[in-house]
Amino acid sequence: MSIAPILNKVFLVDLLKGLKVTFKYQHPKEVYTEQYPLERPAIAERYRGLPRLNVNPETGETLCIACNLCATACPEHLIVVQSERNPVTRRKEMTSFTLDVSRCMFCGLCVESCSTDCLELSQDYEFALYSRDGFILDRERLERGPEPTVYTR
Amino acid sequence: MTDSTKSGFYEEIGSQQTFLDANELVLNMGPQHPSTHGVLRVILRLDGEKVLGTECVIGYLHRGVEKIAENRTYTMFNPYVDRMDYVAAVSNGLGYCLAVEKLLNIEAPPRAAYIRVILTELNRIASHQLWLGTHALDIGAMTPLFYTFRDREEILKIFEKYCGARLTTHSFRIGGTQYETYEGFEQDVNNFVKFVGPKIGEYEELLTTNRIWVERTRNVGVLGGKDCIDLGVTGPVLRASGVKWDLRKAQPYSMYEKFDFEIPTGENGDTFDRYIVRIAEIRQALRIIDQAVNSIPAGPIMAKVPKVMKPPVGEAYVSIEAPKGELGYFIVSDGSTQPYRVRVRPPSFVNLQALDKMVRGSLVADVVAVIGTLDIVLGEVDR
Amino acid sequence: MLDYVTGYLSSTVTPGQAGNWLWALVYILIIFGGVSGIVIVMNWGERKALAHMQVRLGPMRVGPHGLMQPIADAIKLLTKEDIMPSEADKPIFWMAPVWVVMIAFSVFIVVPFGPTHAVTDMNIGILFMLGVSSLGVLGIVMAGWASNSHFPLMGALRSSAQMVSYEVAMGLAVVSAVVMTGLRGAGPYGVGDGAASGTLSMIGIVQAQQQQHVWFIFKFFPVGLVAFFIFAVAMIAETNRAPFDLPEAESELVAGFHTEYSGLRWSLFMLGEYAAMVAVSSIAITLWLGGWLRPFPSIHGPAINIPFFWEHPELGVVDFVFSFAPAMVLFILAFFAFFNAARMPKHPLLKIQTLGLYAFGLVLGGVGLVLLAPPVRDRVQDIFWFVFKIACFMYMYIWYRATWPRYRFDQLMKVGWKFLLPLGLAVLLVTGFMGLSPEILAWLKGVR
Amino acid sequence: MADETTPKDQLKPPETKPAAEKPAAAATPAPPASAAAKPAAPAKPVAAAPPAPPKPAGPTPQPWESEMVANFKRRFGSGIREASTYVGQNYMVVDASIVYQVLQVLHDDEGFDYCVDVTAVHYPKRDEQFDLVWILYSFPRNERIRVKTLLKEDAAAPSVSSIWSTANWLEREVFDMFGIRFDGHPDLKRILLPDGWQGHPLRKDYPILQQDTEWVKINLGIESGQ
Repeated sequence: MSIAPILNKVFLVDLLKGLKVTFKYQHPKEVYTEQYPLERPAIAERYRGLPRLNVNPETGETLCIACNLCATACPEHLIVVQSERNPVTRRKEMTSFTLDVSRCMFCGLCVESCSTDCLELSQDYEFALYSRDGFILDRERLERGPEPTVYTR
Repeated sequence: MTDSTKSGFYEEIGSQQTFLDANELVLNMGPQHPSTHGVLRVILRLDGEKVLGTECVIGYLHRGVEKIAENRTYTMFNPYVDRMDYVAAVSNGLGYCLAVEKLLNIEAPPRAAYIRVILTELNRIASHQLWLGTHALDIGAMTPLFYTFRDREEILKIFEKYCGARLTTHSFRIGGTQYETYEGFEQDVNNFVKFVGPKIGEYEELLTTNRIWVERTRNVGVLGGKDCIDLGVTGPVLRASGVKWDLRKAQPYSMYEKFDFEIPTGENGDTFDRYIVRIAEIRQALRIIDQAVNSIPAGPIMAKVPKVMKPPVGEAYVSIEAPKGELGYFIVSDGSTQPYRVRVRPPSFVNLQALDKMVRGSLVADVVAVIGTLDIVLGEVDR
Repeated sequence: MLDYVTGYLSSTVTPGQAGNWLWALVYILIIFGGVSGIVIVMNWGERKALAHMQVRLGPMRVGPHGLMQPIADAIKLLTKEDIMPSEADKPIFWMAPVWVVMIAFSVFIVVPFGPTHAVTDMNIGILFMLGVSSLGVLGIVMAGWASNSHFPLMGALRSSAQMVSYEVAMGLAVVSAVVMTGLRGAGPYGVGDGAASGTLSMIGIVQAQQQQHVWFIFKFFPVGLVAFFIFAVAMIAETNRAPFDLPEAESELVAGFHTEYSGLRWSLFMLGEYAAMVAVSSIAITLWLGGWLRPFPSIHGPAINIPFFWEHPELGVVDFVFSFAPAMVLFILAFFAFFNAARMPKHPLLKIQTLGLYAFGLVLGGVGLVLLAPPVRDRVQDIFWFVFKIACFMYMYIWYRATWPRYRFDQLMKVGWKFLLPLGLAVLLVTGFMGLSPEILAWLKGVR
Repeated sequence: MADETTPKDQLKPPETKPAAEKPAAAATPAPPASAAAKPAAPAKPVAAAPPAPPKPAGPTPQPWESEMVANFKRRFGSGIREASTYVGQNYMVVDASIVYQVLQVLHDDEGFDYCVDVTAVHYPKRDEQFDLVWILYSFPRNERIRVKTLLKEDAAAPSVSSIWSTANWLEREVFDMFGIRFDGHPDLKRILLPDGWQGHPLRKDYPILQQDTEWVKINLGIESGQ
């Protein structure tokens, strides 16, 4: 039995060691908090946030071909795509597209199933509302894409 | 106190007379309680502060995951498993994917397996860090919680960069992984390994030798190896009782046989040993990550998987070593696109069963310590 | 009137002793306000210091660096709905927080912030303090009982058991300090120039330290230190602070005895708890850390004889230098305020906060300037050192809370009865022996 | 969000979806469809055991030959209905009457000291409606085995909580979810669902949207929990 453990015990070394750690971290440089609305968090490129429907940037037409694959892939069945066949071009055209974000779990299966580049999960994560109705996004809202919140007093 | 006897609550619970000829005190711990880690409700029968018996009431977070699985295709059910053990979502996903792959008789390509190993081990560290923080908080040390969460944040950042989500990652797909590693992934992981090593030393400085911590955890909630096996307890709790058993070694999956690591074990099976084992497991996980990230092979990340998955009729049970213990998936296929039955063998649920045995005869404060040391996640207990 | 004031200021006794009821009342009000102020500052300081130890920022939104947070909290607590459980024992439930606050503040009657800065100086001051402060547990028991709920009841039971156990060790430590006042400072480290008579008076205890030229923490080293250590441990246990915060152990008993309390009543409990912390700290300061005395209190005159310091030719200078300390501390605080204001992120939303912080720094600096003025400088010395010591104690409280886990109930009892109590007895015996040793030696010589 | 009030008509489709989507989902096989498909393969693994499986591709259960199985066959005869290996996993199908003895022997003599899981599968179209499955593991042998037995709807299973304590909660869960009673269980009551709940959710005749509306009304004071 060496003397060191006894001395450690008598002089509370174990307790003082802990105190040293907490004291050290008081340095302002160690602060880890992000002051959220002032400091914007760095969002990863692949972040799965609020869904968006992409449009062709040149013509402004939707890229959606109304194939309904996203609606089929969605585990929560929260996408509803309505389409009708254009008599001229003989192609299906999307007439309405609704997505209930309140039930969405951002798994990304719809995006993976999308055969064009239309449906996408954007990097927008600020989407709080006072009513659940607002979470049901229609085509217009989805095509408008993220609307980053601007904080004012 | 007279009013609660009137309601018949004591009779209902089966309260008995203690030796001092007084009524047992029935304490309802939870479902809203700071340290039952969610919505666990423990009915404690007390004699003063001494615990005479416990009864767990669970199911407050029951979402019927197994029923949902029967109504979703194999692919569609994948995100749901993340919601069971939400602090180790990656492990859940790995187990499910391996189970379905077993049914489909395919195997993920090596690169995918390596990515899976890296992420799963990162997630194991994250899970253990969260456990350490909350467990220390239960025992009264506030600060480790913040240090562990700060370091866990680095893991979550890697997850976010890799698959776009931080907690419920949905990062693996049946047959491999969906995402290729991002640019700088190896660098990030290597940095993390270098960064977190000294930090673990700091947790240890705060706790391991601290006399209060040692007194609070030594010989608290002792569970011997035999009892562990009888109660089906797995994971670090089992290993702390001296049983050297880890599914990653016993029945390797996802190329774990290629990595060199040790199985830390304890001796007494008390709360302190479980703490030591988990800390050692973080170190071993770092070792595995280090090996994996530096030898990650090139190649495809997805096996050839049919677009519409219809596993042949049959059933399979596949289990992995999740941070909490053995996480198993028993999947019955009827040949259709949807599983006929998915049974999840949740480690937390089974481990929680040992609570009664562990706390009988100890004090109220020990109940809190033992609930913490079991490392339960109520999302997984209730599913 | 002015004569009356100046006449008092030049008096050498406390208003209570002088029978000056008006001044006693003024002192009571000042102490009530001052202690409440300390509690408010402590509230902010605890949240900030704790946050920084935990790599957080703490309150940042209400005022610059959250300086207005305690006020916002107070407004919130005062305007909160007053909830009383329907099954509660209403009169007792109502009375418990009032009792706790009342007791916590009545202790301050005898706390000497300076040689004359106390409401009164009782000849049994320390006894009064110990006695009254241990009545605080009654409020906690009342709260626990009246809530008619299991968690509070258990918290109250723990609290009463804990307080009773630690009273004993605390009392022994205090007795050893009281014994020291009566010892001429003989023994191995014997110092001092005169025969001090033993006293229980708070002011008398500090004066004894002044006369013996040693803080009792250093007397008979390490006996005084050990006694202080016992008291410091027992003091944390008495005030239910980490690592002995079992009665309100959040992770076990939700909030312990005040689980059912909210709003104003809860805030009264908090006020009482923090006031009690200040009170026991003042006991410790009075008994061991020289009360209102500045560090090295005896290095100022020619008749110096302290074992740790050699004779110094410019003794008057030390006094002079130390007299600048209050202003310096305020200047340092003002500097920090300016420094942080300059470091504030340049953001239009933070303009008001930045300006506020500059203003705060200016106020601190201004007060510091006032403290530089010679008459104020001399007058404020005693109070400053006392408050400064209290602040150190408060920081210690926070630091312990941030670092250590919580003891279990039986271990707490074990520490109290099996460790602190024997140690306290030993310290008492050793103190007595060391004090008496010259006589004993003489007697032994005579025998031989 | 400016448009949160405008498209009132847009709110309709997702709102009514839970009820309306079922037929849509039935395009890909949904519970009714798969239940209807059941007669095609009524006694799945048992019928699939013969070498001509319904699916041409994929692995088939192979007979499992080992000393242990031979022992069991010798001892229990035709009580061991089947012993096979499927995708590298061994399982035995055992008569309900002898399953307790089989499990006892597995625990005592064969070293299967760890009961991993107890669970059940419901086949409503079958005569013996339930597959009751015990997943066992042996630490000394590092080996897994599944023991299955077939149960009629109102038949009770033997409780193995006296053999492995861990079966206590697992059996309670099976009781909760399937309504299978366990004889000799110390405390057989619901575990995940509340005590007064009607119905056993993991049975196939319990649709996914069903709930005990009466219970919800009484205990939660709301019309529906959905």
